[in-house]
Amino acid sequence: MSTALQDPQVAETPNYLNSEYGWKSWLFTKDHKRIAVLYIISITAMFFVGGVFAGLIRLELLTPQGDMVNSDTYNKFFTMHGIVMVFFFLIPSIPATLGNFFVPMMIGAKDLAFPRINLISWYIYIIGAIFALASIVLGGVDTGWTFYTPFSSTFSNTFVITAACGVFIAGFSSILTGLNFIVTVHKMRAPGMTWGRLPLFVWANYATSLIQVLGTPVVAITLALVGLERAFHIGIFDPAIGGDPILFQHMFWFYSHPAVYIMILPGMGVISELVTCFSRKGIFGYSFIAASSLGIAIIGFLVWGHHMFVTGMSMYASLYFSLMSFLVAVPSAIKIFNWTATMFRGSISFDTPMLYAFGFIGLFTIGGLTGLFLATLATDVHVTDTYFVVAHFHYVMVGGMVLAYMGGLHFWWPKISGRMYPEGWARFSALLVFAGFNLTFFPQFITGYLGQPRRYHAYAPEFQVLNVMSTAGASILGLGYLIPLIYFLWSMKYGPRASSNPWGAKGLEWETSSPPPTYNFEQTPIVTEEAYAYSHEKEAEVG
Amino acid sequence: MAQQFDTATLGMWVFLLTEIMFFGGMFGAYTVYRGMYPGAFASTSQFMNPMFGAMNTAVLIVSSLTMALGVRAARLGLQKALQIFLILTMIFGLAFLVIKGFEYHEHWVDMKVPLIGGHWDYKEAPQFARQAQLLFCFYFFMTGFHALHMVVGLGLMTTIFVMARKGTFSAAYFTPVEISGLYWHFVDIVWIFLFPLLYLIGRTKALI
Amino acid sequence: MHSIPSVRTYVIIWAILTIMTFVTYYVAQIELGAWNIVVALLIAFFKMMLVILFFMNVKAESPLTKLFAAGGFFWMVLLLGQFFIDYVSRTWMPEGKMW
Amino acid sequence: MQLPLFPEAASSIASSIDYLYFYLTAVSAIMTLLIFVCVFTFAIKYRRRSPDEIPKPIHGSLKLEIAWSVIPFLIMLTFFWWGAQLFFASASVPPNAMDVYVVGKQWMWKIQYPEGQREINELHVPIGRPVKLTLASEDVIHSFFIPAFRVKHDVVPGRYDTMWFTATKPGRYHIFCAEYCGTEHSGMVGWVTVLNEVDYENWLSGGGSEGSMAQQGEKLFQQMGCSTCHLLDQQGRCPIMRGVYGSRVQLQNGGTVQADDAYIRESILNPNAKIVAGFKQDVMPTFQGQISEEGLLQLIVYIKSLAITGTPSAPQPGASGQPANAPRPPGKRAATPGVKQ
Repeated sequence: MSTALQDPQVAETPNYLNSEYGWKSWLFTKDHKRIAVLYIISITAMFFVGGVFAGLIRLELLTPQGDMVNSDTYNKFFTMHGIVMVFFFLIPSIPATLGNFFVPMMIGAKDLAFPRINLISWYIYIIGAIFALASIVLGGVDTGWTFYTPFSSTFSNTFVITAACGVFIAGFSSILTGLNFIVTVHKMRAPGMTWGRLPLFVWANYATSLIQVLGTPVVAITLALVGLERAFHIGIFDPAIGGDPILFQHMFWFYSHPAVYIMILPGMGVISELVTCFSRKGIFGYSFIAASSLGIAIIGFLVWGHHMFVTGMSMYASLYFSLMSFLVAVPSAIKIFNWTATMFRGSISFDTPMLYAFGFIGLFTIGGLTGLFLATLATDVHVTDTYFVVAHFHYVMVGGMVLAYMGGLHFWWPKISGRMYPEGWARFSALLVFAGFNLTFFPQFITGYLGQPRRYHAYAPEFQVLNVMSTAGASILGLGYLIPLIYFLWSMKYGPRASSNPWGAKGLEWETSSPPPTYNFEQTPIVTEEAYAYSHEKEAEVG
Repeated sequence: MAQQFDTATLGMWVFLLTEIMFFGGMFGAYTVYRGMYPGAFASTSQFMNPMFGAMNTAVLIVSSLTMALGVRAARLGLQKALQIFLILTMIFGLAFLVIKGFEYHEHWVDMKVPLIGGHWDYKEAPQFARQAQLLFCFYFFMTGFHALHMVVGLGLMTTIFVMARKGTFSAAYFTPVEISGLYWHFVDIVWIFLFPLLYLIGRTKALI
Repeated sequence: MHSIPSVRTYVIIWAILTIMTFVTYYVAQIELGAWNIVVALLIAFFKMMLVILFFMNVKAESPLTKLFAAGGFFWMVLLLGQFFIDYVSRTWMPEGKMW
Repeated sequence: MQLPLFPEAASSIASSIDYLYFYLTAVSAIMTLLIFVCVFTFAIKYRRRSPDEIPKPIHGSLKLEIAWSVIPFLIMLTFFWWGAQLFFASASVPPNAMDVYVVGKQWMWKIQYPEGQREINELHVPIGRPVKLTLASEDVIHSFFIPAFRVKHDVVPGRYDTMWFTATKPGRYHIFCAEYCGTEHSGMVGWVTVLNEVDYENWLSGGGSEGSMAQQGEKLFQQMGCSTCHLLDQQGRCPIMRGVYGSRVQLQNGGTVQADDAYIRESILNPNAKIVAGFKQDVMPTFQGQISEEGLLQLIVYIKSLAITGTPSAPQPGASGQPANAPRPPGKRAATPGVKQ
């Protein structure tokens, strides 16, 4: 079981990358690994599209007067930044790429349960992305990624329907991915791969899939109703006929808050893999981490109202949602503590993926704790819709999710590409990302409490210094993302060949060659041990 | 084979889960407004023709029966019977859409279509003229999405029928039939709820 | 493999469904106050259960499929329930204290 | 160059919010520090010393798991409790609050005082007196935000929202629109000026050439033709207006409704929605689209003034049942002696 199936010295083994050539072999592939690569390419493209908008936003906010572009253009910038990043990068990011590649491998399957649906989901994603990009090219959208009515349904005169179509369509891609994972995890596990032996990354993706399947349809119908309202000039959110704009927010956040967990849960799964591998030690509290993923997925549906404390929603509903929001913080805290405890008496190495894991734990802790400010009713009234919120969710989304994605990408890059990336550059850019990120977003907690509202094109001059710091940080952050893009591309041709298990990691995906053969395993693996069995020695005493 | 069949059925049920939530969003919004404007919503049922609604319910239930019998035939490997039941199912499905079309036409004649500037008046109960439009929006959106699902279902049936003609299925392989059947029954279930909610509730309430 | 229900079962279920359609149609014409809604929804729920259990043959399916079938409806109720936490209490105003 | 790091606290609730914020910050800082110190210490102390070392596994500890689930949750319950207390305490408007009416419109704040002053993007309030804002929107959702007072409330079209504060420190403070509302969202800003009592009275007497809000409402009442049917003191084709505000109105369909701002607003825009017992529907046309939100507020203040002048400080006898000017038990929509005649 623990011996590699493939000799690492062999130059070019038959694998999923060299089994077929030509663009057709990619565009019509049903191999989950190739589809994952297609997804990696497309979400990277979308990430840089969204990143360009982020850069433009930060550039505009260098000065308080709003003198670089006019306010309409600025509004389109942040809307497109939000739509592209949320719906076309963050939501598909880990499940559709790393999840797509490794969930089947980790459970010892040849492929996902429905390979064709997997390919269809990528095409649906691309169609959605085309709609979103079309709305940019045609002239942009200015509703904010939240599409609040009645502004989006009646007052905006931009390409709302096009963008909403894009999100609607991309939603189905997300649903199909989730559906595929759920069925795969239930039905395709290798012999001996019991639920108690599933890697935590699989647990996290399973929980994520539940949210995708249960939540996404609701935002789809909500945006469809907004689109219909625009098309027919009348609809169910129209205050003129008694419609309630707050109902839109309920329906929108029913999905869009759990969507935050779609983004962060797979990231947490990645961190569980990284922390164990680079501490060379079994995870502390396996069942608690696994259960907390499911807990987050379920309780995550009970908290959305904390986006709406000042809307005029019932105060008693606010009370309920506030309490539930604190409740959902518990499973997140459990994960943080367990990762920390896993490092205790471990054998910790400082390879790039682990640096990202450190970064994740730190930044997610800050992001999570500042979330408590927003769950607390009285403080939320002051900080909601300010830069405090912007800082908070970037700490979770970028500090959490993107760092986990980067960590996972470095960790599994040898497996995906069969090559090693340059470790020195990678460590350097990991540090750049960490530093740049904090410089960008930490000042925003301060401007937020000072009262700078979000989505402001021009702002009060006393906020300038902090905003300049943010912009400076953003340029460092941007560099930190560009360097990996370059060295990953470089390594595909010039990187040293990777052995089947360069990190000495546990897990079925490391027991096959790098890159893996088309059907993942030479023969169906049989699982005989728990996940992360780095040592067969007796359990140490907890000191 | 059994494993593959189980996998496909589970996949379909997970998909139906998403369909439930898709319609669930609309049902949720409907319920909220119904609670807010009970009078206005009750008043609109006077302009629905429950005969049409009941007829369509009956038609869909028959089509569900023929579908179920079709799946049964597929399981037993009765290819001829399967094809006949598929045809019957499609006929009833089409009948549903035709009746729905007549019904939409009647609303248009009645001036009960508030969409796009509006073919709309509500002289019969002017106190509800504003909020009744909400219900008609729901009516058209919900039945519209349902009809769209019917159309997709008919497309599925056609595909299955063509496959059946080609002799794709046997007593050992009938997964696509089974799965399309699940979808068809689900669309029937949605209508089972739409019928009382849109046509029946509030029928006994006086208009004014 | 699943057991295959007889044609007779299907026809009986169909007959019950059709009868229930007529029942719900006629009950709606009788003034029952708030009970009209309750009855109409109970009948709809009953019909749905028949379709799910027999036509869709969930009766004979694995517990897992049953769980997913039930889960969807449970989640929809959850959505509605939380909407109503807001809408039921929206006009209640506290008197400076929570309780 | 200015570099403020903490906002001014200029309202009665500001410092209590700040204390809660400090508490949250302190706990967060301690937790963050705890995690950081652990991660750093472990990373350095247990760094890999030889490439083939295998540490002993530790599978977990139920005691620890329970401890680090329950203790943080208990701490978070204190956040919840404190935050909810403050939230609810600051929800009910003090009965002696003075009224100011705010209409949000793309992209400006229009502010009216019962005394007749009108301003755009400027709000003048006296120090030490509770001020109740009634918020209305003409178009999309806005949000009225005064950071120095730590108050914010969304302004949702189709309904009235209220918020209140008591300013405690003279000065000029930002008003922001906090809910994204379109092109000039960031231009929808203004200033609140906190004056001492004397300055405020001077300022009040300085403007208002068009008469008080109630007078303007009365003028509208004539212009729109309301007065031809709604007579003040005798039965016309439509209900009498005097004494209506704040009373319980018997409706045609058997129910009753509290005659508050929302009811009057609805009755003007959608007259057939709630017909008063003994009157016919379809007598009054809808005024939807013919009257601005400001005009509506003027009419409401006018009708409110009829309730007050009708029964100076004595409980109103008869049908209305409830004294119109007594503080209403549920904090919202409390009647206020805001109109000085």
